[in-house]
Amino acid sequence: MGDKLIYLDHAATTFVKPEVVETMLPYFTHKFGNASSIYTIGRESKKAVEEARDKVAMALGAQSREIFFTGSGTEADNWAIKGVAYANKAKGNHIITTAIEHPAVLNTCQYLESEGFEVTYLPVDENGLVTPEQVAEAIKPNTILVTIMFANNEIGTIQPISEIGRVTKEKGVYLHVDAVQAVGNVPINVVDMNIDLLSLSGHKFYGPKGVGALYIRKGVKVTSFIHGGHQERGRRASTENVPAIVGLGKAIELATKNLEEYNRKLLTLREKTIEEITKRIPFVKLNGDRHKRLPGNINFSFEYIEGESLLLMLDMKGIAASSGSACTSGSLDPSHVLLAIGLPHEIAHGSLRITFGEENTQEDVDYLLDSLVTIVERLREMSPLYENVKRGNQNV
Amino acid sequence: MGDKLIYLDHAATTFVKPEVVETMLPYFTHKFGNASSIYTIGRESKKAVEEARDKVAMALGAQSREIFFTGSGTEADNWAIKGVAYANKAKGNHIITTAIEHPAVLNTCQYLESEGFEVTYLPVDENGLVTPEQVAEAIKPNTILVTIMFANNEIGTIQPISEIGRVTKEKGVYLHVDAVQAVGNVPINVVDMNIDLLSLSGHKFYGPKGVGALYIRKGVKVTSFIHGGHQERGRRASTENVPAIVGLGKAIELATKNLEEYNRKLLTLREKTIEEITKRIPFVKLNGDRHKRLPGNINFSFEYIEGESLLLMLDMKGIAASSGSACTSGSLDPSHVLLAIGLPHEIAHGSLRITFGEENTQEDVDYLLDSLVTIVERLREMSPLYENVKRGNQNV
Amino acid sequence: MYSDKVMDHFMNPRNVGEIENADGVGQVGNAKCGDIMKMYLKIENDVIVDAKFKTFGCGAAVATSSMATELVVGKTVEEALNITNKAVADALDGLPPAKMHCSNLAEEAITAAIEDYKRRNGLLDEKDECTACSRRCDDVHHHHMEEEE
Amino acid sequence: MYSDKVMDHFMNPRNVGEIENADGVGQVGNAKCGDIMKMYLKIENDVIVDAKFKTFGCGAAVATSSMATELVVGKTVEEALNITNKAVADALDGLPPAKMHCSNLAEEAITAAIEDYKRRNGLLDEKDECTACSRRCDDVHHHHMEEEE
Ligand SMILES: Cc1ncc(COP(=O)(O)O)c(C=O)c1O
Ligand SMILES: Cc1ncc(COP(=O)(O)O)c(C=O)c1O
Repeated sequence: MGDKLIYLDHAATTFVKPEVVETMLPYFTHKFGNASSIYTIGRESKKAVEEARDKVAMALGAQSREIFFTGSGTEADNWAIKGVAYANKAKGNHIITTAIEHPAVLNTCQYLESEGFEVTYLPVDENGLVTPEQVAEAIKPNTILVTIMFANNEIGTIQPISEIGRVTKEKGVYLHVDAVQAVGNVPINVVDMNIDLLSLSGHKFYGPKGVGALYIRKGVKVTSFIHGGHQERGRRASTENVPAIVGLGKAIELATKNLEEYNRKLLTLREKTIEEITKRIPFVKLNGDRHKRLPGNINFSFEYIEGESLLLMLDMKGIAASSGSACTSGSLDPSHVLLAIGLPHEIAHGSLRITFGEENTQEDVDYLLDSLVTIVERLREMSPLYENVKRGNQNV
Repeated sequence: MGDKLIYLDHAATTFVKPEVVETMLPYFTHKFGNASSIYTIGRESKKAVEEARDKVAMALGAQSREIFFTGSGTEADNWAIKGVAYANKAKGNHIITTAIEHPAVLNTCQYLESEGFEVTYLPVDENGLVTPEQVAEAIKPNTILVTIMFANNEIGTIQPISEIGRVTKEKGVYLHVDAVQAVGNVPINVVDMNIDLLSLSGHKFYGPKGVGALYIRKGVKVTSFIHGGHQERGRRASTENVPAIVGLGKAIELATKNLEEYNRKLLTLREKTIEEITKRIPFVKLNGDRHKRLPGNINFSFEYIEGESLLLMLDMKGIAASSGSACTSGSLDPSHVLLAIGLPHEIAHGSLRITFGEENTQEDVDYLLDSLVTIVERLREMSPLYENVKRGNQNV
Repeated sequence: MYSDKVMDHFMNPRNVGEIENADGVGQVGNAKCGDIMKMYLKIENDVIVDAKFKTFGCGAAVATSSMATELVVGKTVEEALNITNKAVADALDGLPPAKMHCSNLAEEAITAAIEDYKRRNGLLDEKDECTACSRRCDDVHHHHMEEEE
Repeated sequence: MYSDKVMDHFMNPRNVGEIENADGVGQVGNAKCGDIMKMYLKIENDVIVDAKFKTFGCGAAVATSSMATELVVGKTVEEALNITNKAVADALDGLPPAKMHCSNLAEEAITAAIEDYKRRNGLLDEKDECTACSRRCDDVHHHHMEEEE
């Protein structure tokens, strides 16, 4: 193993870019003032926070006063969904989402069900897509919110958000978009796309962990989620996390500026990898849409082997990746996303997610491919399920 | 003004100690792994998080598995109060708190009132104290939670938490303590004090902003507040904010280690300042208990002048302090704490809070005192309320 | 937060003080709300020739008082009555939204002092009697306006 | 997460493979749950003289399989039946709480292979019939135990 690290799990989290760390540092030490204090170093912090807000707004095509900083992408999702639910319960109690949302959305919806709300979980097709028609049909007179992720964190599938936005706008229902995986990877404009609320998280695009933002279109009715002081114009209490907010601002600015080039780079790595895996390893299946997917995302199932074993062996070779196996999902079942696109449990257990980023190279891909070929073969040799395959009987 | 900065607002926030920043730094750059990932750099992050958890537990006399990291002190307060309220509503719907809590607690209680809970706001005496007897008398069969702050953020008054803990334990009611101002300033042992839940926040003791912790005694029934992934043993979702958590751990370790010496230092500065202000400036009143107060806290009302003006003039001299004036409280009224201890509005507007810390010196105190004498005199000369005083008529 | 001009007028306020034999004195605001302005005017031939103030209040209150005294001097009584709160705020390069009420206070202080002058000189209609001085705090404070959207 | 010993048995598993003419073969677990262990035993004079395994499963599943084969060789059938899951886990310097079920699987695989041996040799009571193989996933998985306190 040694010190080699080929990091291929950028969807889990990213390192913070040096220039981002650089902009954050002074706010830990000599520019540490509380942004709500009126003296000079307080006002400097406030100014830094507002500049970061401008940058986030700019990146989304929003107005600065529509951006609210949070402590994570998960908090933004919780706030958006619970906030709209409670603020609009006089109007209705029905929420629409999909079966493949992140737990931050799914578990929040399940919590709301326990509180008397009604939730429709739209099924997805074998590529993980929902259609605007599905959304339109699911909307009822008591529907108050549609919450659909921009891009899936496991299989990378990108939803037709613009088209869905047209539907929700026409029907007068709020649209929340969990864009935690999309921001910094795909161009987004909340106005053009008719998005009412949007969640993002700093650590997915080379910003710091523990900071996110919620876009709330002006006029949208949302109750507060974290009550307390009057920070964030009275809507999200807690002493402003100035260094992290500044870092988020810098990171989103860099991400937006470099978007095209970054995309091109990731696409090249992705396409090469998909092509080679398909060519060099038998009994594999690409999960997620072949084209409508995040530029850096690859998700394969390798039949007859289990994901955690695969990850551990890759790790021993210095490669960091992820899997939808139950052993790594922290639950009894393999990934709900892989099950929702129709994979049987046993195939879902053998999934591998690779997500490329900034620092990856063509050599990383070559090294990954060689390692993968060996490891998959080795694990299959060890697998009782593969015996039958070798004997020519694939019906295990 | 120049670059001089005498920072006397440590209750608002503190700088992050260089050794704390140092321990955080690697987790931004090369040790950036997601603590929930199973590969090497993920496991390293996990280990760092667990070590920080041990340190927090150690500082409070708790077990590590009773510590849960949050995104702020405010979030910890929201979680504790809403979490206990919703988890125990079958048992009752009554909550007891005090009139002088931080907005993180007060506004959360007010929110719960709007949701059908019943809240008793215990009044405090002229020094800001509640008594265990008041708590005992307020407890009813449907009481589920008592939430009382350890030390007040404005006037520094320290409540008799141990005695209150005996009452709540005997009556079988949960006790939540907002110890955001106390941790790092006063010794705390959650077991000895019979505390069931306790909130703290990193940036009040030279740790980073945007990270806090909630202690939940084993067995206490609390629902989750932020729903999503299975981080923090399934109880607080969001990708672990590793650098901030590591920084919090380091900061609490340092604070606990240096507690006695730090206390002695602050006490000396505090006593000197109180003595001199009382001697050199007429028409002043010390707010908060003379002795049961945080070692670094001073809160004076200066009659006939308004707090924001005072702060701005101090700021021009490079001194950063705080006030309970409406102009700085962000609300229509002056500080609810100062009103609760019986100050008339006009006196509350003229309050000044000074909170000493790590880097303050005797020279800072001398400079503060000289500045204060001049500024108070100057503002009073400008004040229409003071005219009458000078004319020997103090009934304005 | 505050413009340089506000800070200048706050740190170096013009015309602080009292006028011994003022022709009009007006006091508005109330200590409970945290701001009181007292304005003294010297008026000769219907022209304001001197103005002084005393203010208990925040930075903006002091700065608007200072600016208001500068604006009225040299103006006729009627011209002075036409000075709007916006004019005071503009002359200070603007005020933060939460502080706009302070410029109201300045406008009201001018009005009150002139009314006092008129009253003393029998120039006042009953119906013009000062209405500015009796406001409640929440009429003039709008700190939360923004947040209640 | 895993002890060094677990990682060693995972990366360099002992006794992977099949035994051509095994005296007992047992398979437990199920692909749906993400782990299957297949254990081959060679038994002579009631003593286990060789053991091999194939496993589809996580790191702990592979390591416990490997360790289990090491533990049974040289033991009598009855001794082997007394190997507990705790013994397997202890021999690996422990397993993370969420992975303890994998050591159950190893114990069950030994039992199943020995039952197969007994069945082939007419040594089996009806009532001893293997019960290990038909469990549902949530009988053996306890990932969330900790979290549901
Ligand atoms: C799609 C999606 N939503 C929400 C989240 C939650 O973000 P965070 O972990 O920053 O709270 C994540 C990532 O963890 C994600 O991928
Ligand atoms: C007593 C008290 N409780 C809660 C808080 C909230 O902490 P944070 O701002 O970190 O959310 C603070 C400080 O702001 C406080 O002083």
